[in-house]
Amino acid sequence: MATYIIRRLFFLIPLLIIMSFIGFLAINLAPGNYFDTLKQNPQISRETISEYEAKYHLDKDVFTQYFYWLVNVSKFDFGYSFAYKIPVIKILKLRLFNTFILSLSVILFTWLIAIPLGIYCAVNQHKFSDRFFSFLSFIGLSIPNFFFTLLLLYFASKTGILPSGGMHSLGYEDLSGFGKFIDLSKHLVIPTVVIGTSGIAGLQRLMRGNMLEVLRSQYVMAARAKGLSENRVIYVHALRNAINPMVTIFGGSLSGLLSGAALTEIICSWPGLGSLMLEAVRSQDLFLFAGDLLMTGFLLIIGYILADILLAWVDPRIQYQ
Amino acid sequence: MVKPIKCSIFLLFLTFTLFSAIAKDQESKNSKYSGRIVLSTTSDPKSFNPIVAKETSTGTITNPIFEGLTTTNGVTTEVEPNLAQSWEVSEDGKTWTFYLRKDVKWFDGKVFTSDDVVFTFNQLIFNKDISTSSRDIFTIEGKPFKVEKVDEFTVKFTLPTKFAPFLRSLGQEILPKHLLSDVVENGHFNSHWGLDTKPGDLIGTGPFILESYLPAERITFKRNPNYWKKDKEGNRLPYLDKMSYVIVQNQDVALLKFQEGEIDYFGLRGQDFPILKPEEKKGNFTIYNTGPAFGTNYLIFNQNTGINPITGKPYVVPAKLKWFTNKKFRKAVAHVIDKESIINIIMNGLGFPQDSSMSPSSGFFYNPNVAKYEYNIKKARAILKEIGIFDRDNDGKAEDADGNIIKFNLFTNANNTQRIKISNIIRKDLERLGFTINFVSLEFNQLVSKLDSTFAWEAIILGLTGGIEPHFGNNVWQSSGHLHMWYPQQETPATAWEAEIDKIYNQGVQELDNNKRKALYDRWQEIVADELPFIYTVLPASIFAVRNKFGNLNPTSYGGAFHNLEEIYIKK
Amino acid sequence: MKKKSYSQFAIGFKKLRKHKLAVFSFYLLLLLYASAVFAGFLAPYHYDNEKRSLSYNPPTKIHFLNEDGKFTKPYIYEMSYKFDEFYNRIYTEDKSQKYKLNFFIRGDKYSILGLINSDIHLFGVDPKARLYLLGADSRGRDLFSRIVYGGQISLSIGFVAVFISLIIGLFVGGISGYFKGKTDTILMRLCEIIMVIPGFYLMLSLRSIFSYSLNSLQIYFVIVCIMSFIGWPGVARIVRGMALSLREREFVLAARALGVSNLKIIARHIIPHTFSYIVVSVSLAIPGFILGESALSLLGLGIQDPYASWGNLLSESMAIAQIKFHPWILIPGFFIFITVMAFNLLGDGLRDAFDPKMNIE
Amino acid sequence: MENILEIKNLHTYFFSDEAQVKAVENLNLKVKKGEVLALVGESACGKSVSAYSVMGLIDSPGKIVKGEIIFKGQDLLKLPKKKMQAIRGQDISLVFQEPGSSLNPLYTIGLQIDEMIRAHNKTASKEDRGKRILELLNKVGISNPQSRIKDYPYNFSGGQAQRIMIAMALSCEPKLLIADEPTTSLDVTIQAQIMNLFMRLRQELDFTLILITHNLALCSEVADRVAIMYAGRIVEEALIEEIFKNPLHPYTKALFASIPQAESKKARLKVIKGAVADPSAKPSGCHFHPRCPLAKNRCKVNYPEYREISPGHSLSCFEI
Repeated sequence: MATYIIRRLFFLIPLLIIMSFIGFLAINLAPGNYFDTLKQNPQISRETISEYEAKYHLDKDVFTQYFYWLVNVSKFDFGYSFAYKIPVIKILKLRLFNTFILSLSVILFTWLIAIPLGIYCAVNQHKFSDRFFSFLSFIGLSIPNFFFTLLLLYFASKTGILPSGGMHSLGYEDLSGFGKFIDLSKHLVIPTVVIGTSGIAGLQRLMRGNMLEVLRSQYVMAARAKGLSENRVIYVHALRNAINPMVTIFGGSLSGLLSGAALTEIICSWPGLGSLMLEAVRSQDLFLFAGDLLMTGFLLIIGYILADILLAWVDPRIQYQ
Repeated sequence: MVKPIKCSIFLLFLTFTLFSAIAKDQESKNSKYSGRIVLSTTSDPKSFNPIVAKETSTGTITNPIFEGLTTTNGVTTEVEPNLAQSWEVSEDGKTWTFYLRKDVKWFDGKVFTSDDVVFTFNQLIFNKDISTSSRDIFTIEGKPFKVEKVDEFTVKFTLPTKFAPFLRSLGQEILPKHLLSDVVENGHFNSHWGLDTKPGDLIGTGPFILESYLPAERITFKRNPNYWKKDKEGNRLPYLDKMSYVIVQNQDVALLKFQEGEIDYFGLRGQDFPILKPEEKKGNFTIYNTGPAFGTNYLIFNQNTGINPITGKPYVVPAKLKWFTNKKFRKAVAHVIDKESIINIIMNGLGFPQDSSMSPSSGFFYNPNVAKYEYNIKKARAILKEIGIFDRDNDGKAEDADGNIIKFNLFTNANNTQRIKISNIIRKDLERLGFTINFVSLEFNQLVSKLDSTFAWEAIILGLTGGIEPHFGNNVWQSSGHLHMWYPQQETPATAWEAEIDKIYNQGVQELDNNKRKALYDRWQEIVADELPFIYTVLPASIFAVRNKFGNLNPTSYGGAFHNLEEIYIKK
Repeated sequence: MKKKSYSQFAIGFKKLRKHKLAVFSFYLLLLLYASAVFAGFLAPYHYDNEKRSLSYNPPTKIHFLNEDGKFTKPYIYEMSYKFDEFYNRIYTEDKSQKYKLNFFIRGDKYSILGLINSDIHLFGVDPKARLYLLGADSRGRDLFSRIVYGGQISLSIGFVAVFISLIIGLFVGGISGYFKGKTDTILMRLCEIIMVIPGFYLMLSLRSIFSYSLNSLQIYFVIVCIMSFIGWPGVARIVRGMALSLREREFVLAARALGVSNLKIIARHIIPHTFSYIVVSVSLAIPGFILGESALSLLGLGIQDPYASWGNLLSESMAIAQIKFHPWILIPGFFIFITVMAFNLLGDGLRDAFDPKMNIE
Repeated sequence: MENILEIKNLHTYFFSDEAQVKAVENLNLKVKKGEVLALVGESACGKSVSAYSVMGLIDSPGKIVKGEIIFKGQDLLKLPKKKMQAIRGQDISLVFQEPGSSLNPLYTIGLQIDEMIRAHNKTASKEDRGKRILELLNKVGISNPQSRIKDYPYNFSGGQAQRIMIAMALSCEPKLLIADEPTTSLDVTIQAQIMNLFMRLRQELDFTLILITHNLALCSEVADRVAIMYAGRIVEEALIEEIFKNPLHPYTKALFASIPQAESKKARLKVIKGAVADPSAKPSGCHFHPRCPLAKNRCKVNYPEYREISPGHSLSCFEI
């Protein structure tokens, strides 16, 4: 097991290198660089800008730039954000946590709805309720997220139940611990619902499919033949087998989540990575973008490895050598 | 057991009401103190360092913290004393002596002195190791200003030449020497006072102190209890206890937040007016329409006659260059800018046509008597026909005398949806002239790199933030300027009219008589309107909604709603 | 083997027919695609035919009764607006002149698939008045016409992108699964890397590479290419899995024993067997691309005005003012919604019909 | 002898969108207490479905359309779900064809046996159950059972897994055990071991056994009586000696002809011509007529009545 993880971690390094290089390449292939924006300011001279460009090696080719960056990364220095003028890691740290909270909430929301719904639909296959709930989850999938967000915010502001965007209320600092939790939860509702609803359908269908497959298997029939109660057959025997493959999906779902959240984060004024990254790509804030790709890549792979470990833990058949 | 509790609650209640009655009594003497103002901004500051960072998002945040020697009055747009209480100028207009206020203290209690001023200029602005755009303002023809300490509270500036907008440019923020001189010596100033600074470490002299910063969420300031400014009764300003900026990227979400009462100020786009205007009473706010704003939108054609040294080809195809450099061509185009429709459609009727290169709100230097171009397609066609451009073969496309189809690329920046809409209306009308337009919206960086270094463009619709001081646009208007967009960085002016503008700018900066200056800049505006290097379109109206609870509010187009922030208080 | 796969298909389609929602979705999509093809004929106006004085004209009221309250041929009135004190557009009908609703009326020129050129429209009114079935946009362009034309882009963009990503995915997946070993490892790592980068950022950064002076047609192709680039690794991974098991099957072994070339085996024996998967995955992947285009449009990076796509039409509606005063601007969102919904329902039905075990990836 | 189980007029159909599959049609069968009844037929002839019908395991899209299943004097089909659940495993047990896929891969075998005991005997203490499990495993010949209780199904070979399945099936001492092709998926040598195990346990525990198989040879060794099924119906039923001596139904005869005989190596093995009737489109009349050498016109029209031609020997054929 340990060797397996170490091997996976080793594999991580080239992966991360290639990923961040793609990020570098993408930003470099796009014409111009970050400092072009400054050139539009009548009060900044050309010399000042050349100075900047030389300082960050932007006047060199991609490979040289990447090499300099990589050398720094190996010293745990992820570079410097052009726009924010502080080390990338300091900006990311602040935002990463917020995105993490939102992702966590979305994962909880989607999984807590999709898994039971998938089970329910599988158990009631072809019945009206199966069709109805499947239909409902497709509705969530089919509404363009950004549009849904604005509609929800609009109605939230009309009814006044939920805050219209942001992460904390103005008086957050003065709230009690529980009050803080409630406040944060309230702010989480809209982004979570928007991002979550688009993911429910996929998971629900997947779970339903797995469950149907397992329900048709012989060991489930054998469990029935043993005279076990229907609940035990479904929730002990079928469920655990059906949910196992989902663990793998779980590890991979983070990637979609991180990118799916960007627009919603922006519209909801959620202080996460989404808006930061969008800005970084558009303004060609090179090191910020590359640093973020490295972080997300790292997190995702950690997610995959965790999923592997979890799978080995829940499925006695799997043993990693 | 029950009774005592009840009793004590009652007692508590009693004392509470008593205390609050007393408190109220005290407050009523000075009822203007306390309260919070909540504003919104569209993006995070990029730094807290006002020397290094020049983005508007940073300026918004550092403005209440740092101050300059002078300030521009938000109502009169006159230059007024700030940290300097008075000044003298020598007869040749080159030597300025500033007498500083003696009652100014930094947040940490240290007294503000001439050392700080000298330090800010000599160690920061004129320091080659520090990347700051301020250096360009205080450098004339490559020569920096000389800044010397005369005594503890007197500073002398020696200018290489006369410099008319000098006083206005001294709005430059002054930073504390005692905290920063070590940082400069260590070479860390460029990254100092970045976003990771502890709020308490940010030391200025302004009315508000940074209290907390939650990235992408909120910036909160608290009152500077030792601020030097006082009101007429001698009470220390500012009145407000706290000020917060909520960061809201999406304007519609900001609108919702304003409607809900979470924020106290909202800058309206034309489309928001019908939403908010009917709610004025109910929402207890007032909408101020202060007239034309400063942000311009214009169309430019590439008139660069240069040759790309790498490819050996001209930057602009010669046939096209011939159209673009033709004044009549540009005039015809100016006649198809449907300003009225643009205002009605995009600004919901709340905008102004722009004819002059200065905004009507810029006051003194604005010249309203310049050539105006009404929307008239027939007239435009007639002008084009004069220069040989019309549909020669009845294919719906116009050709020039050499038979070339009039076809060009039109760019604008992708992140400004309003500008894209304006461009589309203009594009449609250009097509009505029989032009073939390839309209593309580019990322801002890419657009700028075309404008600035590759010169591979034909027509662009763009905007600039205007001001009240014409000289601050010298980079744009002088033919050697980097932002002389239609043909930047010319060694000698390409045309007579450009040469004339150069002359005006060179005279204007040294002319200290305001009326003579105005005459010069009036002429400049006439030339621009006649030659049309920039074909101006429309200016949005500057409209904002502010809650009624604030006293001393005096909104203007130049200063906005809160130019006198320190005087604003919450009405009881 | 072949016979069995055919009968499997026959059974699959039979099963699909029982899936009423899927069948309904299928016909709905057929209708939408047909209307996109015949957009020129269906739409009363060209997509860029504007009338600036009718900014945000609400959906035109079609009158069926004349002044006496009797039924008559449907007609409309000319409209005009004034700003009221709140700068709201107040539209009024000019009752002095009626304009009959005509069928097969001449109007803007159009071409269908480049084959038929005509100026006859299914319906319309005299050009002095304007018929806005679903209201007008900011510049007085007919939203209905723009939606119908927008379908051409939105409906095809997903299709083409899926098609390209399928071709790449099938090819790479087929090779990877068939050859195994090092080829497999390298190709699959490549897939993983692309899949690991969050798609939205990848889309943005790729988009920024391409944005050098593109017109709308080029942007269309760029978007298609970007989306296929993001889409293919998913296909490849699944096809690889199938190929890995197929390559051990008798008919493949037999073909190899007979000395059939590797590429031929992949093309003839392996890829055809993934066909049912393809049908399902196409219908499930298209919606993602349609939504992706709309997200790009929202950022101003998608198809640009004057061309219409449902995405850029919807991005117009991203404002409170629109929701409040011009709710018809939201209609393109509804079209996106039903299309995505229909594709999902159809895909779900197909999956149920062809392979109950198939999972969404 | 009394009948432990009596199936009367059982119809089990499967409904799909385009067809109904009559998996079991008009099945009548009496099982005497203590006997070993072999239910023989080709694959897909409805043997397993009959077994599942008895166990009450027919689930959508399948449905028992008609009939009665009398066990211990009560009709199982009329029992409420809870009661039927109590009978399953407790009174009637089922051993499946593939032991490998009948055990839940994610739980230890100990747990899987334990949960069954607990389901039917709520009062048994943990220790009692543990002892019982060891005893059962011992009985079915799992060596060193103590150490294997915590093992997962994948740790066992097919034969071992089947032993465990048998142990589980017998854990509540059922009166009736249905073994659905218990040896089909196993190696030949292991097949014999498993059959021996059945016989040994039957003597020890005294249960009635319905052995479902397609293997006539196997029957001859263990069964008391044989019922031959074809296309969802029983076509012939007789004592084991009788059927071997005197197979009457053409299908039975054909089945016997297809058994490889050790002494007649040179004789060509006879294959029943034609294919097994497609259960979704059974031939009219006697379902066997397309393959029957004796088929006459009436065979194509009507289904022959099931009749007793000699005591204990019944069949349905017009031509005999």
